[in-house]
Amino acid sequence: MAEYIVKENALRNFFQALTEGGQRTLLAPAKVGDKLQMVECEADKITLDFANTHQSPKSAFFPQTQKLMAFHKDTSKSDPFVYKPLGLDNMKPTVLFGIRPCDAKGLVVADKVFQNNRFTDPYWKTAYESSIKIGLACTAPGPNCFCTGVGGSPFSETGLDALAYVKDGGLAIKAITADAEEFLKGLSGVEAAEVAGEMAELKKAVEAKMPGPIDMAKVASGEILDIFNQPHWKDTADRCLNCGTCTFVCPTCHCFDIQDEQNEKGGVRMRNWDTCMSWIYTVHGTGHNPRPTKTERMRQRFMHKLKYIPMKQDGDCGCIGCGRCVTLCPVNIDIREVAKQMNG
Amino acid sequence: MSEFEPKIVAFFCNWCTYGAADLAGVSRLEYPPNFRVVRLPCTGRLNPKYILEAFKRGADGVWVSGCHPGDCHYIAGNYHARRKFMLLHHMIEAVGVEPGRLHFSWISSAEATKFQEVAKEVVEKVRACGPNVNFRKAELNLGLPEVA
Amino acid sequence: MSLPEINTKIQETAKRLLKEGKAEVVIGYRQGTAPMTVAPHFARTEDDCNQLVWSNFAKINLATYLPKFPGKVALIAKGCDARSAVGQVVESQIARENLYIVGVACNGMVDVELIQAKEPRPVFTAEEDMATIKLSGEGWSTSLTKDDVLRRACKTCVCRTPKDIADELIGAETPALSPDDYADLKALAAKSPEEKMAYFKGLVKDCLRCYACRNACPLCYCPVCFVDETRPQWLGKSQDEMDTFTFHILRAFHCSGRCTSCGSCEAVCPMDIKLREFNRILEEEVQRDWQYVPGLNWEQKPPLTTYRPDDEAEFIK
Amino acid sequence: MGKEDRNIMHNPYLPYPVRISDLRIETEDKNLRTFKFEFLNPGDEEKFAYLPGQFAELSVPGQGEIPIGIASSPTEKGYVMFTVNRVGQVSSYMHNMKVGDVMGIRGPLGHPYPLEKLEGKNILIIAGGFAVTTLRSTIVWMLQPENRSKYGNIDFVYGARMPGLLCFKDDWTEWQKRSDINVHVTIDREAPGWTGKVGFVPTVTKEVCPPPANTAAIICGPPVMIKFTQPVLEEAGYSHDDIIMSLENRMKCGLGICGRCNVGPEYVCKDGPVFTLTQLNQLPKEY
Repeated sequence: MAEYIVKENALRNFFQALTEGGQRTLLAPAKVGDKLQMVECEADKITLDFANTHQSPKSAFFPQTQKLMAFHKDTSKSDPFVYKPLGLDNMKPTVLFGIRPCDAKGLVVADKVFQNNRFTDPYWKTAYESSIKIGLACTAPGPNCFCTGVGGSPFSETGLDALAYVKDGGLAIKAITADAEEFLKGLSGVEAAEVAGEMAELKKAVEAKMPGPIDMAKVASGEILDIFNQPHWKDTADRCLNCGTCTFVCPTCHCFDIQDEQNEKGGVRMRNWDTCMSWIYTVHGTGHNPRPTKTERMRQRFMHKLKYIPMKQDGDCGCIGCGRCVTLCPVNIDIREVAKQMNG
Repeated sequence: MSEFEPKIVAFFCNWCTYGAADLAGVSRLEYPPNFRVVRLPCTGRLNPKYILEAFKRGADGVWVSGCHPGDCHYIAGNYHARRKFMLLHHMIEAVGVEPGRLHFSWISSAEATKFQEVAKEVVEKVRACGPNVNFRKAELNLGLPEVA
Repeated sequence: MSLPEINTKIQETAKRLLKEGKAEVVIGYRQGTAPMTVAPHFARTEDDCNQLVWSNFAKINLATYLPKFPGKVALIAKGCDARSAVGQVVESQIARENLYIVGVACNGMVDVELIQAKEPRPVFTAEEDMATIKLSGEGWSTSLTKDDVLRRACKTCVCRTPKDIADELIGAETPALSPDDYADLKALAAKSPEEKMAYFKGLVKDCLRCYACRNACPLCYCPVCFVDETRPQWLGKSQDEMDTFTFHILRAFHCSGRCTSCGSCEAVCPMDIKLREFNRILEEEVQRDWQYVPGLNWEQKPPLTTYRPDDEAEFIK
Repeated sequence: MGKEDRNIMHNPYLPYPVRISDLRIETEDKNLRTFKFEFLNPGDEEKFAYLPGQFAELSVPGQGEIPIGIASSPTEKGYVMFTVNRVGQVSSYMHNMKVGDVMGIRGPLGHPYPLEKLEGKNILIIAGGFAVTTLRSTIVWMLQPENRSKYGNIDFVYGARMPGLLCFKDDWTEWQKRSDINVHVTIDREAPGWTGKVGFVPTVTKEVCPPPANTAAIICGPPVMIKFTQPVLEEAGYSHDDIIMSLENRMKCGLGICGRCNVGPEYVCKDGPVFTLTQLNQLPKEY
């Protein structure tokens, strides 16, 4: 695949060119208030110096609130009370610049849920597959980063169309997909170069600084019920608040709630992020709750990430090691520790 | 353009103000028709979220009225309500709801004239605030071409 | 007392309480696994007790764990934790005889967000004592004065040393601070309704509706929170501005006359929303009207559970 | 980048518009109503091709959706039928809807009972209360002349607390007259005018259950019934592979995406709701 560089003084033009003359929405790391986020932003607001964005980039394809369909109640017009899909036609494709390799891998995990063995989520598919994802490799991983612990790498190419790293204040880019090569080669500021060798060396050097793999062999081979019934869950759950912060910042958490809202003219059906930490998430109409206390709810999250997803996704871990939940958990429930406990 | 007619949600205690409104009616005391009345067993039953919900759904004003202190059918419901209302009143004005949108009164079932007076006052004060545009949920955008 | 001395004292006290049967579990903190974190710690054995520590990085109010907690509990408590525990006893959420408060003379907790504003480089290690925070990362290190990075709530704490409500106290009394004068709120009150609303709506514009603030709050022990009620469903679940705004108004309202200004809600908020701004509105009002400060008295009833026939009624026609 | 197939992609969230063509109050306590729907758009009925045991999301515009087992059999053409218990917001709203009202159904979702695998076997069907819906579908389907010969003896045990709470009375009284199905309808306690069996479902199951050799049992009912019926079948020698159950959990999407209904790694909506006891024994009891 082709390799390129973008010199520091050409960055601004390059970022602007990524929108293909406004045909694509550019999402890139930039400050929103005092938080670094993956957002639609001007070329000169983009920063290259960061550990990772505060929230995961999943909202680019799976917004926290997303209208799915709408209906009207006007009986003088056609199809009253019949839901019609929203947002699928003319969805403007995006280009994500600066997504970290761990997050890109997380989106692949989510993609396998949104496009599972039986159903395809058209809202996700349309947004995800029409986007171009240019990753930015980590040369200075953050204190809670552990992608290398869960089968990833700061230079992982999974789920990316191209991978870049910061070189002399500018960028070195390697195309991964043919689409990306096609996309990149004519862009302003892009020059052909050879960077793969340097990239491979950097990769080795950065990986060497990072944590080694977390041993999950026994989790992988163990029976579900044996892990499910381990005694440590209760201890961890003691301090869990069921606050759901971990689920909201996690790049692979994909759960949502479907809600209808209406007025006298019509209504919409939308989905909103939901969290398995919530009591109401599983409660039956009868009042019976299969996960009645915080212990079951917290266990569910870790079982899902570390046991269920690997079972369903050929062994790939549901945690990609971005470390956001470790940083933000108010009671320091650390998925790395939980993984160790699960592994016995 | 005709004068703005506010929509006001009125929460009346069953034992007093609701009766006063009835009495005002049978006494042919004229009062403005801008209210949608919700009858409550007691102002103590009024959860503050009802008031917020009324505004959120587009009410221009809210009026809560119950029994005079000491006259509560349930002994102390209105005393408890008074403390709640005081905080809520303060709270919503502090976060930017215009003063003059939320009203409280004590009106016994015999006070038809007071009912008439307060009703007029409430409507005028809410009218002076203009339509509630800030503290209401935005109209649902259906995004359907055929009803645009 | 130095931090290591406090730690030793906490561990000794915890062991003694377990041994004496005054508590079946001692709830405190232990060192976290990531820089600038601590974990709440439930010590049930002597070994567990050896992990108990004091730290400037505590985020949540430990009293949050108390309501309906089975058995006898000892709480290693900051002033605000102790006050919240008192509040829970007053509100009959926990029996007084099942609660043993080990107060720690606290000189405030730090705000990690503030630290990162001052020091944006990734922090790999943090060392602390009672006055300074030493941070280091890849090829750098720096030292911050703790008072410069205190949580906002801690700057106006009225109960740094819970000497009157604790069953025993660790550490020498910390100098008292001047209480919140609400000057900013008063200035805001003079502004136009539009400005006020813009300010408060602006505060919560990033809210994810994750309700971490609720879950971390020692007052939020309702079995079903109003945001989870479904029939009727009071609040929409989308990121609608008014639904979010209403949530924050009602959350604060439900805490009125009960909030001990511990700042847990702000500390746990993943979006660092200044949630206490809503609480402070009512905190000030409750103090002015009823001279009530929550959590300082085992007997006094919270203002919204009682009344006086001569309560102020000027606002009522 | 997938632009080309955007417009032809099926949208599994979008309900087929339907009209309520018939409804009836199913039980004495009026908590159950049976709705028949006809599809508004020609061709949708074919697209909604289902088998007994599957479910659908009933979609009431502006109110929400509820996952309900399909009570009609695919052999009954021109409509689909659902029995709805009044529990939450959507079901309560539906109880006030009228014939002619427009709503939606989305599906079929989940997997049917393993009808092909069961071929050549004797079938024991055990139902309690209104959980009989998908089993009614199964029986109607099996009793079709083209299907009946594929199965051995069919026994049907059905119980409710009292006579007025038994669903689909017309159907099972009709089946009682047939010789190709043994119907054992029971109520919990004696009731005036009731001449049928009296006793709990597990007890009746014990009395009438056919020998386990070459027999499979399909059970659907309230948790307490399942709890006491399962040991009866185990005692009678049924293998766990031959005990087939249908689960329910809170659901939203029905597509295995929104989370919440999982039991271990399996989503009840997408991978279930039909499981054998062998499968369930390896999964957490989070249902």
